[in-house]
Amino acid sequence: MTEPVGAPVRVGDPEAFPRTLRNLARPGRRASAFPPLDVPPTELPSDQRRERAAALPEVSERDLVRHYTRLAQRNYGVDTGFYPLGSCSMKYNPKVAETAASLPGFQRLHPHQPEHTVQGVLELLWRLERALCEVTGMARATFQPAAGASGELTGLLIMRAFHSRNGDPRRRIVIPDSAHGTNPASVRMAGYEVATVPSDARGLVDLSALEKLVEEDVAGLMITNPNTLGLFEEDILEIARTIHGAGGLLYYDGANLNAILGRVRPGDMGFDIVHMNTHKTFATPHGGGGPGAGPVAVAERLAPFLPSPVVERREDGTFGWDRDRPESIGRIHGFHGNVGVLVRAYAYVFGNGGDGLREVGERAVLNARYLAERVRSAFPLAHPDGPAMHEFVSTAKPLRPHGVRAMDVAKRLIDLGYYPSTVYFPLVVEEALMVEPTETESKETLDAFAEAMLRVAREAEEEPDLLREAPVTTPIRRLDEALAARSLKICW
Amino acid sequence: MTEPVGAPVRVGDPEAFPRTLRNLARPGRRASAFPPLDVPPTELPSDQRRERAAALPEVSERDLVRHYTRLAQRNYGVDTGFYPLGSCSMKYNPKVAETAASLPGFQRLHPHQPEHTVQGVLELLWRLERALCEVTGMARATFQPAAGASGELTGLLIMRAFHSRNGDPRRRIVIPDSAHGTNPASVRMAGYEVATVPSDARGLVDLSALEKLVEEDVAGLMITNPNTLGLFEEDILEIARTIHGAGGLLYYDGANLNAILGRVRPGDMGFDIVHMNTHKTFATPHGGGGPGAGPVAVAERLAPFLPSPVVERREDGTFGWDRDRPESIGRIHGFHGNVGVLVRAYAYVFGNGGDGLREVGERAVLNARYLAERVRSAFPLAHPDGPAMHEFVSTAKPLRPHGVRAMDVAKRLIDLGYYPSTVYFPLVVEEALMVEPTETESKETLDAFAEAMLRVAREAEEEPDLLREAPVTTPIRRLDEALAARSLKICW
Amino acid sequence: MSGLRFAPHTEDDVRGMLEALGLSSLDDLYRHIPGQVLLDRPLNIPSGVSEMELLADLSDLSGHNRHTDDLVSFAGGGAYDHYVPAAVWSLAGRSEFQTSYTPYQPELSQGVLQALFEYQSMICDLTGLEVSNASLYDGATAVVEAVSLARAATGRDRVLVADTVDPRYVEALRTYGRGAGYEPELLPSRGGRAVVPVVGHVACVVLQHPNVFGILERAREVFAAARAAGARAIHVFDPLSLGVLAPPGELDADIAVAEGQVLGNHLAYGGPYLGVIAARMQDVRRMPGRIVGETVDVDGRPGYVLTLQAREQHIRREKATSNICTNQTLMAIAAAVYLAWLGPAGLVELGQACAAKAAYAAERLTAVPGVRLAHPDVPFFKEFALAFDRRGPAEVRDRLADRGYLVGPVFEEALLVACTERRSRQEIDDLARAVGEVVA
Amino acid sequence: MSGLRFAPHTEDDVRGMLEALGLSSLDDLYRHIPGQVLLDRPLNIPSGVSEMELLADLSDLSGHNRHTDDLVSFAGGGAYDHYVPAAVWSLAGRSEFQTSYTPYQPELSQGVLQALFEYQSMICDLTGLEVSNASLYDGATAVVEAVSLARAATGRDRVLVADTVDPRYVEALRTYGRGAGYEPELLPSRGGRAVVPVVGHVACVVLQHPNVFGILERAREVFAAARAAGARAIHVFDPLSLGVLAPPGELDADIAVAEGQVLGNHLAYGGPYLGVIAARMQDVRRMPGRIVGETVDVDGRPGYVLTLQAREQHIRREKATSNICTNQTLMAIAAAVYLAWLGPAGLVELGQACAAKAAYAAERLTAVPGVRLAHPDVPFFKEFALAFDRRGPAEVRDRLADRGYLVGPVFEEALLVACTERRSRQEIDDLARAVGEVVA
Ligand SMILES: Cc1ncc(COP(=O)(O)O)c(C=O)c1O
Ligand SMILES: Cc1ncc(COP(=O)(O)O)c(C=O)c1O
Repeated sequence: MTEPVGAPVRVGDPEAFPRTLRNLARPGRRASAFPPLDVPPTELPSDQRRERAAALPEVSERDLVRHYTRLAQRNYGVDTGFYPLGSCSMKYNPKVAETAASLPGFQRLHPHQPEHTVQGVLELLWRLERALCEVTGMARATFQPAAGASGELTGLLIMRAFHSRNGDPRRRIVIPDSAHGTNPASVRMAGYEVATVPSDARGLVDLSALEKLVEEDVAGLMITNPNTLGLFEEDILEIARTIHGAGGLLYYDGANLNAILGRVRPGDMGFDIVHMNTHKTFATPHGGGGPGAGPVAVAERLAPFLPSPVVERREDGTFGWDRDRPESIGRIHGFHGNVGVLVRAYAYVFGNGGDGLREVGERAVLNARYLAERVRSAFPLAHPDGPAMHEFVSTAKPLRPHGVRAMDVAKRLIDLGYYPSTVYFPLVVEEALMVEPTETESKETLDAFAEAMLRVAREAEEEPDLLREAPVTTPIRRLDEALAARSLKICW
Repeated sequence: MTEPVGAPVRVGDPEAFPRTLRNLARPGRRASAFPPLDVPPTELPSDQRRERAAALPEVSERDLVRHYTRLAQRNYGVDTGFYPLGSCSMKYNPKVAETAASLPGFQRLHPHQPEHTVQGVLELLWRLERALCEVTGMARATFQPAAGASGELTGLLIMRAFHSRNGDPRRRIVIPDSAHGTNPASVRMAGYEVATVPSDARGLVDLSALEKLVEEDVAGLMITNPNTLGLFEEDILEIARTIHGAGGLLYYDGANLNAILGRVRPGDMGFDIVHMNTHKTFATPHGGGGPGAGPVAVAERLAPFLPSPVVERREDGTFGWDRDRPESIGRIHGFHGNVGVLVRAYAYVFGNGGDGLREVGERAVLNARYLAERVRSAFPLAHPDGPAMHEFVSTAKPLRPHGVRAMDVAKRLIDLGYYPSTVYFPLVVEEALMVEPTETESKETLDAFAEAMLRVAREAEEEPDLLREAPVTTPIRRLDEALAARSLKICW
Repeated sequence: MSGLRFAPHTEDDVRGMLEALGLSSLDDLYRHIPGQVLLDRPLNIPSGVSEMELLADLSDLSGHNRHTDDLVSFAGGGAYDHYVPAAVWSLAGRSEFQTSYTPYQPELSQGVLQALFEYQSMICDLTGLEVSNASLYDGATAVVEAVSLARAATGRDRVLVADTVDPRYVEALRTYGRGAGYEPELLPSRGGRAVVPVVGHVACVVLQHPNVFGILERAREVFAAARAAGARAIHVFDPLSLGVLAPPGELDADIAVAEGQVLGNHLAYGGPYLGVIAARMQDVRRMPGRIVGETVDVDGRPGYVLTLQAREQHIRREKATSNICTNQTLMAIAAAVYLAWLGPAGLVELGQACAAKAAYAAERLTAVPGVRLAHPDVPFFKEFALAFDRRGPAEVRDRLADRGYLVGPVFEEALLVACTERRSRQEIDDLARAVGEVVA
Repeated sequence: MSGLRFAPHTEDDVRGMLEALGLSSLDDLYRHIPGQVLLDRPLNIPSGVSEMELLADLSDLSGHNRHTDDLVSFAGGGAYDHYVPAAVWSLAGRSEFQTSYTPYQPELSQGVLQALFEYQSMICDLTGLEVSNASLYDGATAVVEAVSLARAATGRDRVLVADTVDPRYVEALRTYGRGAGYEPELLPSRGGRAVVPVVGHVACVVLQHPNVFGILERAREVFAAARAAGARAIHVFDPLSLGVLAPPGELDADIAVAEGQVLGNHLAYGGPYLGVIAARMQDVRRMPGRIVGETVDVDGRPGYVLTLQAREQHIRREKATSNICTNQTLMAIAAAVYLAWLGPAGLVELGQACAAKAAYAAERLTAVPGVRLAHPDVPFFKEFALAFDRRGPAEVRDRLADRGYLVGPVFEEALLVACTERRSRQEIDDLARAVGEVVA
């Protein structure tokens, strides 16, 4: 028997979901307490004072605790179950990393502290930079970008700075049609135009099309490898030659780095700039949407353009910030990036070690390829010939005749107890189901999930309503997104 | 609409409840890792070695995390909702106390550390002892007892030591028929016999019966006040005179201390020995069954008999353990008691302060009396004339004609989203429902719970099966306790 | 096994799975990859260590930092040592929140979605504006996003920024402006406050109030001038000033942005923080990032979803209002818990305490010979700038650190000093004494 | 408001509720209580403080302790500085476990009940015995309960205890024995090991193995002698020795008890820990405390309940097997997480590491002139006792503490030294150097 995901609604219970804090509030109730003022009070200028108190909810600490405890229980995370969300590498997040990040010596440092009072964190960042450069085959890195998209923009601004220093500004960035949405968006924010290169029958960059696209005004190429179809761009050296030949640079979107850890390094494939998503590859928790961290590593010749400052190790063995970087693109983050997240990434990288990271990649690929094999009969692979790397893209097209869409498959998987795969991405695949199991899932979990997917495919034929009406086991069912946009209630 | 309490079963999910860790295990899987041995290995004598490895489950860290996360979600706590479990004072447990207890300076002290390396915790215990003595009107206290029952035994052994020092051993301890089970059990373990004094029509100790019981061989009286019916023993001074007159001592079972904080002190009522349940009165979390702490405070004349050692403040202002206590009953705990729990109690006592503790008591009584008023029409009070203190005892007897028992009322309350009250205790009340809301619940919560109880009473008449078949909203329903005892599966 | 391993595969598992794939070794998984790009050596990173060793290493590193429970922090400049209540992270840190992804499947994500809806609502309560999003990266990127929103909304290019705005924000505008095609123009100040500008054909005027020196600007006048000229008035604010200072809404700002660190987030050497942004309904379709809306499910039950997604990169691609995808959701949840913990009364008390302690500190410190306010006779909130007769501000800062006090940063030859509710009269008096020794 | 307040009542709430009760003030709630017992003054306890001030006070107090991340701990005597993995308390500490009561309503308590069932099961796996309970207070009370179980089971009074059992346990037996009516009789030892006794008409023989000196006893012989005489053989064991040492079940013990602190619980200056007890099926109905059993619900679904409650105080009152009610459930849950984290292989590696490091330490320390083993030529596990020619053991212990090393306790003129897996060769070598200085 199947039961709802998430904590219960309680009839007759004043705290029953979906009560907001506003509903729970009562005038005069409060949680906070402060010491009596131990200095004389001040008067701020009357014309500067707030007239009406902010309408924040008035609740007790117990209200807060129950409210958020229940909200948390209505949320599915990796700690709850299998989370095969393609392109997101939702692997297990080690608890030891949380312990590390909560050490007062990391958690309670002011970003403006004098360098001699923060030698430990500077050394941590310096060691982490070395390790990430080794993983990617790059020379130097910045930690300022707070996430992958920020890393993309950083990399593109570095390209721009590089080209204008060489006195030949360029206009366009080539991206595959299978690219993630942040790629074109970042291209635009960097002041470039998008030139889209199509995928060929293999699901890989169409080389001849690429040749045609590449002229003087191409600043560079931005790509993931394995690409968003989970396939390795086997012509990558060719591609690199073409772009470099035309004076362009290669940007590696690191979202799929997990697949090649310790086996292939972007630098060895000819990439000049790489971003990493620590919240994917290096198991830092994604927090329901963030925080992440998007360190950007570059080849030697691009190092001068990195955001300023960068960490350096001085002759005397002490660590500091190098701010003397005339060619730097400047500042991408208000301070030094998401340091608390980077501490977790350090724990992951050095806990696993070089040998462990290689195993991570191997097992991520093994899991994805095994699972693809188990479900392809019901959900054909978008590109059957290319061996899947860390994830695979299937299509739900065969279910169309039964009036069932990929989204219906996803919702039915919820009733069977799973967080669904990514759907409708990449856009180049009709009815796409993008499945990334990650290396931290066991064979039993994969087998059971495969059974569930096959079951859903059968149900689509025999009882399509089971899919169309799913989910039925969750505290709330399918939501009216059109209404949300129309009536637009975004504040209580 | 009502939904189940607890996290979902996931069909097709290999981790679906109630899988045990044993079911999840796979040979060769593990979570632990240790550094390579940096010293020469040793051989233990062959006749001492273990032959077969322990059959512990072999699981990954991710298995552990998902397993216990799901188990936790299937458990209802104060952080989940209202928990009016009579006699247990299930109030909100402040989060700041958790922060305090996890400070390395408290969490990581070895019990055998030299005194000069633990001055901070010794001072904390010393201050807490002073505060608890002020709350109870006593002179000195011990922190060794790990819970209330242990405090009871400690107090009774102190009585025994006191009487034998005076060369008149005594045989019996008087306890009311409404006493909690630990009282008679402790009496037996202390080598005394139980003499039960009945409650009179008021629900209070029957004075005349008490007079008769009290002869030379009465070592003392053990009682809660307010008693387990939630009523204040108004003749307490009379009772004290009687017992003391007969050469006996008075023991105060502190389970109900919450009712009188800052208003009445056991010492002022004539009690000689008091235990406190920090996990009730002082909001230390009960942990699903424990840990607790049961500090015992005594009047001056009994101080010499306290377990050894006790904390002392030396002339030079330093703190230490006084081990030179020839008349001490000895050792009740392996070390110094549940210090980690006492740190939380300290945070509660000094965070609320003297003024705050008084408010705690007032609001606890206010809440109980208000709720009693709201439900008495459907669930008559066992003793309508005595004003309820921090809790009240109603009876479900009126529902008997509908074939409904107190337990059915409790189970139906679960379907309505609440943890039920205590049932069938105290034993002297038929179909007892013992309700203790505590001071941390809001008027809205009490009103909603009252509505729920009245609804259950109506349902008992109109649809008694709703009660008899309850709960229907939980992941599992009523369990076969007879089968559990018969087939006795207590290990996988 | 000596290193951390989170892949649960037993040797049998690996063998069995390879067999099912008709492969004989893990190397075969990479067989189709051109040999020239395959790494022919192990990574040059030490091999893995146990949790025990790892934490020993990290404790050692953290031990080489002096943190704000050890140094007494009067440091400011955009991040502040406010008290973080225990409840905040015991709730925001719950693993169901922490280990979930962006709520793409709302049925399994109502917890995060509702928490974000309430965050947005409290930001509106706080600022007196109508629209908030689910967070941006931090204060600097929030300023940048506000400016690009203004440029899109007005169709104008030029960006006017008061020179009393935190220099880090100006730097960020320069950096992002290079891509977007603008160069921020600085609006001059006198005596530590921006002059009320004559606004031309600009997209926006960016004013920080209280400004980088902690000084209260003539915000009403500046914003009025901006709006009169058809530009967006952008208010860079301190969330914890809004118990005592008029909020952006009352000051007639169009867009309000802030560094959200002060809302229950730890200092963490600069991040993770969160970028707060609020605006008027007029700009809702130009907002960057995630926005959560309330709706109903097929059974009519209320619930929450990501809404107005047509603004976003995954739908709009190069035409998106921003490239942001991963944001700072968990920090926004913590901010919501913190704001609800404060409540309206707490927000006022907190603001009064900061202001009073800062005023007292300014008085005590300027009583030290050779120490003056860099900008006398202008009102400030919780932070102020000191100038010294005989010593450089950087030297003073470093020598105070050795005496156990954090101050700074240094800006325009002045030393910033900030007071939060955590600072006691005693600590302020002690700081004054230490400053006396240092400047003597 | 300046002190912590967790009662949510607004003034209106209080007024309204009093009205509903027909009362005019809170004092009226106590009107029926005799005036002589009413406290006519405020409690003489400082008035409440804010969370900020409270934590400052507590941090200050904790700062006056030197903890085991600061001192290197070789301390033993029943509590040990083993490594506590991060996962243990991030799971056992979940608030749904922590803030629940004893699982009286199983439908709402399956989490705690299953966790306890699994704890019991792992204790059986570990000890090789058939029955465990849901925990007792600690090691000392576990020894006491084992003895009273043995007395009830055999109907005999006398209690024989090896004099190599931890003196704290013997003290506890003396204390509880006064109530129960027995006086523990000590079994002599030679060279640090109990002599194999000629057992008379006694209820039990209590043997700690490894004993208080860390020495391996002749457990098989002692237990055989006890059982031959119809007494219960009680084995006081170290849970973390059972990866490498024969478990109670293999040694033919009837009852096994232990201090469970080492199973993932923090040192916390002596508590909260947990008492582990395991026995054979013959004694299941005499076990003290809670026991969880598996059963099915009305729909046939498997679930867990408290079982054999007829043993317990709330049913049996004075005839109960023990007075225990609140136990150490949360510590038992942590112990279960820890044991599953270890797994069979980890348990072995851990035991081997402790034994090897102790052996190495003994070698290094006895190489210091004036330092010898108190009991030469007997095998030990992770702990051993040192004797000194020129100094008293207490003096050595205190002077080592000042040098940053925790050792001890002192017992019978000897100084105990213990090694856990956390101690490195380097730390052991440094300790030897420090001891050299101290005894010089
Ligand atoms: C392929 C790809 N590129 C870029 C991104 C953007 O990364 P972030 O969300 O960290 O900004 C993602 C995130 O899902 C992605 O999958
Ligand atoms: C009245 C009374 N006395 C004693 C006890 C026993 O206290 P503990 O469970 O802390 O041993 C309880 C616990 O419920 C109780 O309610």
